[in-house]
Amino acid sequence: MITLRYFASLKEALNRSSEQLNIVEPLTVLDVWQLANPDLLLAENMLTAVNMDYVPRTHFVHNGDEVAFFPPVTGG
Amino acid sequence: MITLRYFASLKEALNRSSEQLNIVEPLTVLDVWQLANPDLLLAENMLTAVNMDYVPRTHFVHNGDEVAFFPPVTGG
Amino acid sequence: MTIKICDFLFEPFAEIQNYQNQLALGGKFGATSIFIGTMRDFNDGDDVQAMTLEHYDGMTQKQLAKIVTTAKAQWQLLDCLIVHRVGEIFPNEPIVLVAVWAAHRGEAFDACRYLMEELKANAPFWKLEQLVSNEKRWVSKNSLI
Amino acid sequence: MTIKICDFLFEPFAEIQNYQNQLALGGKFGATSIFIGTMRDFNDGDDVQAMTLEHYDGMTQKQLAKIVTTAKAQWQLLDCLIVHRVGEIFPNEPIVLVAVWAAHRGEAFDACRYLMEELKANAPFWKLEQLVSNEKRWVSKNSLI
Repeated sequence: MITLRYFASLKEALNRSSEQLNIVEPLTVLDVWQLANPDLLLAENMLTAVNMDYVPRTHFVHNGDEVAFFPPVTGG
Repeated sequence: MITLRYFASLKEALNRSSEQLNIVEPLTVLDVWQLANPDLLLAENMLTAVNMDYVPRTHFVHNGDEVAFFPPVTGG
Repeated sequence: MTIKICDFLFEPFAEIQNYQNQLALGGKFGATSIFIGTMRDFNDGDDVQAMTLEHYDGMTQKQLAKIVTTAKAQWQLLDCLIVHRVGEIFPNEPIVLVAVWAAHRGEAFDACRYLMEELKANAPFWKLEQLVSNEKRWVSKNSLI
Repeated sequence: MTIKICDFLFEPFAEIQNYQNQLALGGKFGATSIFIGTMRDFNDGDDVQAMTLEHYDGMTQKQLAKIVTTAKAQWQLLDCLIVHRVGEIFPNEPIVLVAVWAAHRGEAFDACRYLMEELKANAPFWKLEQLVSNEKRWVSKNSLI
């Protein structure tokens, strides 16, 4: 089981902020996205994090991970 | 007549902070120094100003000017 | 080194003063460099009446801590304070405060700017603007400088 | 744009807050960059107990005004405040404050640093240190950064 989290405009577009997913490893971050959102492409500029660290989309996800998808950050 | 001013370590070394001098133009800043301090060389790193603007030692001085000599500045 | 995420209006100068007062650094720091980001009432040619700052609680703190660690490895810093607002915010209210204390000014200036640029590039905050026209829009990206 | 030469202890954060409060810039500035120089109790390997800041009254103000004019020509600044202490001063007391308000952070950072470096290079102030050993010595030059 992994936790998926969505933020900001992506959260609004998907109309949900988080969900849980049962996975069978091995699976990359991008695989996880497509499993959770089969009809939607993850736009090029969207950022991805696992356990609160930035990772590339090719990063392998493990059970227990928190996987996050979000648009470019705009703080400060 | 011009006014000469000395600051900081130079003022201490000369034991005076200002003086007035009658001059006959043309005279440079360095000429003025040597007129006022005939036995002393103005050290290379000393700065010179006329009417509160930095000038080179070759700058010509005119009656009514305020001519200042001081060591490198150390504010801030 | 303190990082605060704050969901209410903060007073940047009081924050810095209070923080500095409790540092045991009297006589040791010669340089304090500070940046304060404040909400403007305009952006991209439009009038803005309010803004909501969303963030990824937990990741924000983790990323800011990493940035501070990197800065400490690069410059001799005596202390630093970062405060970032979240939630609903109005024009003229402070968004972010970065303050750095060091012995010398070069370190303080460089580290403060580095912290601010890294915060803008990596800390997971997002701005949702409410225009005077009542339209809401997500700020799509930060300016490069 | 205000330049103050101050012969008594000043509170930098109160100075900035009060100055900012009377600016008619609410909602217009997004970036404030501040530098504060504070007296340390050590310098060049020696313990310092007090310092006297001498200046060339009149030339100081003239040179600082020129520096501010040059900065305004180079960056879009909304306002700036410079305060510099003179007279006898003790460790942990502020020596100098430079604060810049701008719409964007790049301008604020660059201008604040420029003002500070130019002040150190050109404003006619001199520091006479009194060491803990009671020896008095003139600081011979400023560090380059």
